[in-house]
Amino acid sequence: MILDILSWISIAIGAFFVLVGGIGIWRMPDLFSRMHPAGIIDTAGAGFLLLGLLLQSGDWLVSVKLVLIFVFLLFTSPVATHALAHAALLDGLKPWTRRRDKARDKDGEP
Amino acid sequence: MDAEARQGARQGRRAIDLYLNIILLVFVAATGIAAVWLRNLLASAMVLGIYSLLMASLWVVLDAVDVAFTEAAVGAGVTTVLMLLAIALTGRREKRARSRPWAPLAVSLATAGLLVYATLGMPAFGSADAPAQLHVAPYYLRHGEAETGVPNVVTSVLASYRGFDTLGEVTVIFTAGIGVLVLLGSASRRRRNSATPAKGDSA
Amino acid sequence: MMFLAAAGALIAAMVLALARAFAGPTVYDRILAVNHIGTQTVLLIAVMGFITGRPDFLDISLLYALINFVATIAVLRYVKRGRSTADKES
Amino acid sequence: MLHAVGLFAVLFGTWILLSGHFTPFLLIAGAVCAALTVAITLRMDLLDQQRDFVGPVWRLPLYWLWLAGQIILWSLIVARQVLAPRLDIDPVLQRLPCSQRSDLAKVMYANSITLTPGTVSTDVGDGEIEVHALTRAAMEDLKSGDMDRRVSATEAKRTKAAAADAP
Repeated sequence: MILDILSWISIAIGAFFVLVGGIGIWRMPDLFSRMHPAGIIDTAGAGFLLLGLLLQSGDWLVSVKLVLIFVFLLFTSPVATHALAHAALLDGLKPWTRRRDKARDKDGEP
Repeated sequence: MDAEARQGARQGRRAIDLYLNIILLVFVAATGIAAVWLRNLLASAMVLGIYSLLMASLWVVLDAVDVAFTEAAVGAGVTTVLMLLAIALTGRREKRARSRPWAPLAVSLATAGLLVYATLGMPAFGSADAPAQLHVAPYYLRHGEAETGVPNVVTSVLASYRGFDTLGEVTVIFTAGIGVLVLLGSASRRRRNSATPAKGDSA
Repeated sequence: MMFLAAAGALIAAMVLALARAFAGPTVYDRILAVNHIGTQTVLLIAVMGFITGRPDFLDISLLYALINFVATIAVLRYVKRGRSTADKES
Repeated sequence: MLHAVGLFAVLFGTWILLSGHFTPFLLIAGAVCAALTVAITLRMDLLDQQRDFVGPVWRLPLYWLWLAGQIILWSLIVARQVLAPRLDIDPVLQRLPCSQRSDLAKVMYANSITLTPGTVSTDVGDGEIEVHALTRAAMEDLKSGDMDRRVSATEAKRTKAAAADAP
């Protein structure tokens, strides 16, 4: 019973973080600032969701697979994000800053 | 759990499946239209990757786990890379079509209509008395593991009962893969050998 | 019920990421969106496995987590070099 | 050789965990597949031969726990910024010094930075690392060097082999 409650709480927190990440991807002004909320999905969102599922699994093989999914995400997501940011910077994309917003110059591909 | 509760749970699950199907199909339609709509071919390739992921999720909802595997590996992985290679060899932007292609549109709409009409003649999804469930399927389910020693039914059917069939498929896929590699290899070699420096694809 | 709430949140986040993938404006925004739709699909399939009581769905989740990464890196390599990965490797 | 054996162990372990069946046929098939993969990896010369990553391994779980705490903390902070009615962000791009010597520790540091919401590493060079932060506060937190020190603490002491490898 306590396990159930704990897992519900964990899943709820995970769902909240996933939602926040989604909103952030839509709301932030440029690529670089979008990466930060997007990262929440991969770490806190996925972590709490999978933890909640883990508490519900009851089978060690299932638990191992859930942990493996999380470990894969933890290893791949920062590499992908880093590669993305690096590639975008090399391509000449300039990060959005407060000053540039006032200057109103736009960048990115037409 | 008593029978009544189990019945309720099953109905609830069916309702969830229905809603998930509807949502995912809407997503699939939206991505499909967007992929055609976008002029930037790179963006189209990205959107097609999403399309494959959504289709794979749809297969999972339909309980076709093995098809979902293939869709994820081939659709989202290999196809995206092949598309990018094709774009690298041609160009990033789609040319604006001059003529309005009414005839092809009519043909595709007619085909789509026929296909939808054909689905009306199919047995209901998952119905127990469909022809597919009556002949060899029960036999495979009952004797599959004992006869082949493979725990997964689908694997035992593919690799054992229809082994020759699968061998043929694998041969075709292997040949196609070699063909693609040869084509790409020769194209990139030609480009490297040509005196003009390969110009970037920034269009 | 909580599984359903999680699935709902994931689908809502997917809608937002889809919108970002369609809107762009740069290729990199789209890649970011694709990558995170991939992650959300992984989580959605895992949650769906628990809703329908078939935890073997987790195998697909695992596969997606890996393929998603490979696809993202392949795309980035192509975009970064302005030409294909085959150019370099063949 | 140690690397090859380690790779085989990891691959075979993954096979067992994912299959969940323990019949002799499937176990042998798994061993053969893992061995074949290792053989191909060796032939393609993909194995990393760097020797210096065997550090104080017992420190890693401690570091991961600390990192998990940081991730949750910064997730909440970034979540509040995302949900705020007016976007109150001030992104900065800056190069910071880093004290790791081995490539592996550098990768670990860069990935830790990226994993923590609010900061993303964008470039890793010799002795410095380029970071994009969502707010100045996130950048200041990183500048304090706390994470940098903790990652370096998990690194191996400089051995002869490592010194020869290092540029």
